[in-house]
Amino acid sequence: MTRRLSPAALSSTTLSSTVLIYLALAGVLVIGGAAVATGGGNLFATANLVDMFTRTSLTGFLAIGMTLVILCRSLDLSVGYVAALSSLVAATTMDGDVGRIPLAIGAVLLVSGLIGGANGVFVTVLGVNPFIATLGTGLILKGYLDTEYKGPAGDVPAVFQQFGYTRIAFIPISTVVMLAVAAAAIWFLRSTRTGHHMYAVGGDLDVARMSGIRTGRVLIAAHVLCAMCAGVAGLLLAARFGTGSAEAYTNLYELDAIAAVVLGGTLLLGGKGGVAGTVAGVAILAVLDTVFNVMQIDPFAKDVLRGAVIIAAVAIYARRQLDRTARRPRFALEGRAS
Amino acid sequence: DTPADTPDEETSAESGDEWFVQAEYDEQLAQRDIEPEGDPETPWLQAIEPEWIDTTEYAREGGDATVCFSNASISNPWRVTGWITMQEQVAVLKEAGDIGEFRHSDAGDDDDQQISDIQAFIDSGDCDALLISPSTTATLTPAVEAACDSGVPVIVFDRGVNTDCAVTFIHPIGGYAYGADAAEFLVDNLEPGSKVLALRILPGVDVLEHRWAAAQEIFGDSELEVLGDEFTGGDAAEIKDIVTQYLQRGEVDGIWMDAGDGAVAAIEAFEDAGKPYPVMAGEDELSFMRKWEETGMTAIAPVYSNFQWRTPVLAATMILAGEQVPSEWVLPQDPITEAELADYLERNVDMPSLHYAKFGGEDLPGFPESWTDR
Amino acid sequence: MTRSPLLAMRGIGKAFLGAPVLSEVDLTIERGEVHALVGENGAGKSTLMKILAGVHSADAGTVELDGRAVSFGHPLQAQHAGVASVFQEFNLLPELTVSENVHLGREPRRRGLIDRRAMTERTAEVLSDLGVEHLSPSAKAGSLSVAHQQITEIAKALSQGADLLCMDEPTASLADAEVELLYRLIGRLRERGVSVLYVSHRIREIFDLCDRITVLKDGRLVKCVDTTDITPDELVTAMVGRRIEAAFPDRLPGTETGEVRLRVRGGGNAWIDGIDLDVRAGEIVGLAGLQGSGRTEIAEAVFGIAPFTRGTIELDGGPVRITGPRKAIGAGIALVTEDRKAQGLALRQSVRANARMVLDANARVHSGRRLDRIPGLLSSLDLVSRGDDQEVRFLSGGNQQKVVVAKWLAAEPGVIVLDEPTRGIDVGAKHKLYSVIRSLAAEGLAVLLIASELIEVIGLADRIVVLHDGSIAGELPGGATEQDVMAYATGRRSAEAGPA
Amino acid sequence: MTRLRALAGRLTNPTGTVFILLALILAGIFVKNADFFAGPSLMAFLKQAAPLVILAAGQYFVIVSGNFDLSVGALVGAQVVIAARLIDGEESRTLPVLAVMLFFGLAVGLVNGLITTALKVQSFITTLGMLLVLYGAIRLWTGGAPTGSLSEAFRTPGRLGIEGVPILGQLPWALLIMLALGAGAIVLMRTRFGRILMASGDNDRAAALSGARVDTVRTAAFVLSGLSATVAGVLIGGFAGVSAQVGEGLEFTVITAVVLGGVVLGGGRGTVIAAMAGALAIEALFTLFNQLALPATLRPTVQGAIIIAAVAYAARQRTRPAATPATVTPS
Ligand SMILES: Nc1ncnc2c1ncn2[C@@H]1O[C@H](COP(=O)(O)OP(=O)(O)OP(=O)(O)O)[C@@H](O)[C@H]1O
Ligand SMILES: Nc1ncnc2c1ncn2[C@@H]1O[C@H](COP(=O)(O)OP(=O)(O)OP(=O)(O)O)[C@@H](O)[C@H]1O
Ligand SMILES: [Mg+2]
Ligand SMILES: [Mg+2]
Repeated sequence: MTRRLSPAALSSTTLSSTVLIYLALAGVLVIGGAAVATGGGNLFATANLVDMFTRTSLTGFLAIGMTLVILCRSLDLSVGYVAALSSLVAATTMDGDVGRIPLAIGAVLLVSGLIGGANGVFVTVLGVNPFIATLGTGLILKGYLDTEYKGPAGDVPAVFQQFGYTRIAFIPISTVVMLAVAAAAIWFLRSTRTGHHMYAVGGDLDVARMSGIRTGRVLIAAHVLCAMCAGVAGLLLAARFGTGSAEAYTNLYELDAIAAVVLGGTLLLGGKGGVAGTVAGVAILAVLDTVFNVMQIDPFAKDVLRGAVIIAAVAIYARRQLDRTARRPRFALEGRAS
Repeated sequence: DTPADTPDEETSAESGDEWFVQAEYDEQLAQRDIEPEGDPETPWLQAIEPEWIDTTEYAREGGDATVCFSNASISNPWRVTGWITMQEQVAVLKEAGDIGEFRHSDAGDDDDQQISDIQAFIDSGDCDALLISPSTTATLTPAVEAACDSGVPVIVFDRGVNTDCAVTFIHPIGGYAYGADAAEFLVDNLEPGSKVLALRILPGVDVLEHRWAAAQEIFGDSELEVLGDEFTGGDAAEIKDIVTQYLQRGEVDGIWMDAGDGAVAAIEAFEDAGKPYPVMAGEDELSFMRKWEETGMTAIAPVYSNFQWRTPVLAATMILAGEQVPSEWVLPQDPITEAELADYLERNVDMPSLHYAKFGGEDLPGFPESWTDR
Repeated sequence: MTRSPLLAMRGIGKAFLGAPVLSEVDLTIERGEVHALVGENGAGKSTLMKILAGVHSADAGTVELDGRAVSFGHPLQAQHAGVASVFQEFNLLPELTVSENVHLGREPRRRGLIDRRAMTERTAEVLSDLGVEHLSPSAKAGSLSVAHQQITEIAKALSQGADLLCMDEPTASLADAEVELLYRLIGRLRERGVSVLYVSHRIREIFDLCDRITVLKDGRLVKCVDTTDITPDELVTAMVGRRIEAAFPDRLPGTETGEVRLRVRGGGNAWIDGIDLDVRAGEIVGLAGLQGSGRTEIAEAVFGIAPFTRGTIELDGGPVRITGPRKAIGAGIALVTEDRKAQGLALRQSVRANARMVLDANARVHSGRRLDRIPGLLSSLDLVSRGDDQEVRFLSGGNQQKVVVAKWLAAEPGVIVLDEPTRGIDVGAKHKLYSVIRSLAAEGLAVLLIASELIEVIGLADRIVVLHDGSIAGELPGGATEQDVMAYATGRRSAEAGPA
Repeated sequence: MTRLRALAGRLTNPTGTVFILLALILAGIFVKNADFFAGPSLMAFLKQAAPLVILAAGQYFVIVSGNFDLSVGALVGAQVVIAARLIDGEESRTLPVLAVMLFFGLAVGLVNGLITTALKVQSFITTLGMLLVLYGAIRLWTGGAPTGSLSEAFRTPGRLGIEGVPILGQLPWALLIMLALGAGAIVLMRTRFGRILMASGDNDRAAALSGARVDTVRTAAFVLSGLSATVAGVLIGGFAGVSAQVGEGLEFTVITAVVLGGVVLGGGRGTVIAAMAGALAIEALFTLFNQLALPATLRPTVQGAIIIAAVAYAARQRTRPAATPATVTPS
């Protein structure tokens, strides 16, 4: 045996990573709630709850897709551009006509899926590092958007705008849809072969291949789904804007999404993690945003705090990871255990 | 009637100049010559051809109003300057008891974020008036409409939205006037056949696109040659690089800019290349104006009136007092010419370089420390 | 009409990056046959098996299954054609459970979805078929012992219900009881008409299990014989190309056993305990034991990777505290690690860069004179390369190992620990290493040698220390019999009890 | 003949790809406008390319050791803003402020390095967080937009040069600094530090077991990157003065440049000279776009396509074996 398994899981950890992340979310809620309370506010007032939920949906869609590619040990830096393009495809296809909504949704999913496919092919067939491949795709899309759309375009009918504005009690519909997509993604990763194989591809490409997995296809599928999630995010943008906007790509949504995924406990190295954690990661970022807003934190201080929280959280996860690399001991630290 | 043999006029018109609307262009150019109503000493309260509307339905007893402000961002020096001015104005109104609490949120130029911010203000139910400086015109429209529907008086300023549901929309004359001021100056001060380089920040932003659309209109009717239009991101290094490259390829006689950020870098490119100064249209940004004075070059500083940041807060208190406001509050927007240069430099002598001459805060109690020591 | 054999591989050739690994190899396997594939390390056994499994594609030759020509571009195609494989390297994903690993790539489905219950049930079935208890299908693979991981691998291959089962050194990490299980299982498969291709270095297993033997040497077919037509001695001669007695060079004249250089007393940590060890200048001490008995842990403790938490270490009579590799190197200890690719070499760097790595990394041993010695050192090891600039990943395993040895010798250590130095390297290189080890001793180094092939320890070491379950079970003189060593290694005899 | 072959071999290896690309782009510029190669305009090009080249060298150290530095763009911006605010037009403050900047660059690199190595946070996240922190903190400090102004002395290295050089006209200081630092980087990679850095990126376990202080050299790489961002900040600030947008997005440009130079993300492969050539290639590409008067909006598309194609081409070269016969090392 020349290669042994990484003994990552040897220690008897009772706490699963996902539980830890939800505990982190709870911690953020408690600390945030206390901070807001000292300022005389109530973080859990309906308005603030609505705000938190609303903020989860857009990043949520992007981060769910991003989880899939990161699980496969890939990356997608083009999602912001795909979302912007999708908002335009949606709005221009609908063009104010309610009857064309299904067509528009189809067109968005098709276009974004094709872009994801291209990303996947660059990575698997051409062997381009995903960072560069998707950065390149992003640039290509940016050029197209800047050239083709000199500003907002298209018209989203009021019915479809409801996707961006309606809520059920205090939960926005877009959040419900996002959670549904998250549930679908969890189900997909757990119950379908392709989804299940994503863990294998990200865990060890060679092992996956030798076990008979078509690794290229799995990776391409992840990229396609990731881009389609970005497409859905684009639909949400269109619904909220009432039009399509190329400018949306300037917001570096991809970095937010990656941060949420990593906060959610998915390893950037692939093979470990999941969408349930990602949802918590997204929620943590949303809670932070709401807390900062309610507390009227200076926008630039927000960036500082956000950066610090992300690093700190990941450092805590990494510490746990470290503890678990210990081999199973045979002897107690002092003397022989018999 | 086959599509092949009919030239598609509509699309060609669209793709040629999506941003150009003749009627608005004509209107703005005309507004430049209209004497605004109100005291010229307080240009932020002046209005061009106002149509006063009644706001008694929003009248509110007892002062101490909670005013909320959804800001697109403070991601550039122009917005930073304005934001300071606005806060100083708020301080005055708080002192006077008109405003009790002033809440703001900053969307960091993210449209979706700003929509959430606006929703959060509405949902909180605490706002007596809502100020919005939209990050993008079209995309914020539904959110602003929703805000109007909530019954809170909504005041939109700077960039507009595609709805007139707001109680008032406050803005200087606009992008066409700005672009035209700059372009006309170049046409007037350059020989026919001279070459002009256009430096733009980024594509797709309406206020900026209107400036360029107006300039194209004017250059098109002139005998100037436009060498090119380049996007610089407002980055000084990028600007200097691009101008240097143009200078390597030939003469550049005039520079048209859609915003003054980095104007000095463009001028330096001429200095470093040993070329004579161009005729230049910058902005009322102080580093440019100081360079202008220092070099004695032929230039103009078009103005996108920064003092407009005072108006919305004042409008809010007026509306909450039930006073009349213009339904569209068009503020004056006069470029700074050579003749006024020395005066404006004198008035802003302590101000930092990325400050805007027509910021209109000289009479506020925080002046000048609030702008100098941030 | 005679039925065609189940498998017929003819004229198989394969080269990696220009270096031929297999040429003109034929292999036929009949139905229900257990067929052994033997040969020295690096003979190309695993490569041949991987071609059959669709992992690599052959450069030349044909493969027929059941009389039909096949060519597998992907492991999946091999699986579909009825070929299942247990690979030499572990092929499990630590984050997945046993049952997920067993079914990886072939998850049972119900209505298109993964049927986890069926997966668990089938895994339990296969495991009980194997007679394995205490292995839960829902345990994470990463949490298993090495033996259970190996069993999971076997279960993974078995569960495919294949016509041909290929196993590459399946018993390498199994204890006797588990090997027995495997024997019974292979017997049952044979009854069902399943054929088995069996790769192993354990001569006894081959004679116990197999019907026919194919011998490879340096990538070529040497012979294919019925087990009944050959004796173990003849087989070894066929594999090695010469008689085994000639395999180990004698102690060099002038080698003197001097003072104790390395002394460990009561050494222990979480994995090993009660280690008393003396290695003298000029002496080769062998560490023997089963897989997982703690030999590597001793090496790692001496070198400070996982230091002793109890006991003492003395070097040349003075106590030292070795808390990390840098301390060890500074104290004159070198460790040739057991996994040269993962731990020994920066594969994408040049021969030169690797050879000087220890000198570059440690100011205390860096010197111009030592740097100047490196080219001479490399050539004294007979390194075959395209020059010092060549990236080491393009070298053959034996030559890679020579680079590792050179990088340590460059630092002129007083104690050298060699952990499986001959793993995966060819006969010639092995021999060269044997004589290098001898000459190190002659130069007065203290050598601690760990080797899984017992014969190497027996043939080279002056003394053999045998480990069992993390502790020293006994000590034997060089040249002791395999039985004696195994008696200690398996715990049947212990130091306290004394020789039976 | 053999020399030619050796040269051809070198050019088709992944590292050589960038030189081919650079030559193609320069040829394109030549066809379009031969005057570009006149001394003064070439000098102007190099002057303005110098900061990216220096950043590429800094980023190279980080990438080759197996990490990323996404914070350099924000650091460049921060340095310019710090310089402007602290100097505030006073010539006498130039040197002290330069010292402060060097210290700051060093500190940022050190923090990046320590978080990555000691806390085991992946460098992508560490430096992404640092990007956010720097971006926010610097604006917090200056109230949103840069204040103060740079001194003439500060601007000298980025803007001026030795005047009156025959043929070239002005020999820019920036070019000389670039050459000096480039040479320094090349030399550094040949020292023990460089070798260990490279080995750590290739196989950190093997390097550590050989006694290398892997964490230390990796941290040092981040410090070098921080220092290179400082120098780049001095040059960019000197070249064009302060603006609010300085440095934005530079991190992606510079990582692209390094990868274009055949340096592999993940570490252990590529040369610093090729990384710097990658930066020159990117700058030359922008110049070519300009010469071709390619519509500004279309440029990202062409740039993206070229990057993907070039990296795919290099990846293909990498999997191809070199076919020279092996020999026994001559004794
Ligand atoms: N992927 C690869 N790339 C390059 N060389 C390889 C590769 N796989 C194997 N080799 C080389 O091919 C030769 C044969 O290797 P193989 O693994 O087939 O030997 P083996 O007979 O299985 O040896 P062992 O008994 O050690 O398992 C060795 O020299 C090895 O280094
Ligand atoms: N359960 C395990 N999971 C992962 N790695 C292990 C485990 N047990 C041991 N190892 C690692 O595998 C290597 C060998 O372990 P060990 O020392 O127990 O065996 P050994 O006697 O050296 O056997 P051999 O070297 O023949 O494999 C060591 O590097 C050790 O760190
Ligand atoms: Mg093998
Ligand atoms: Mg071992």
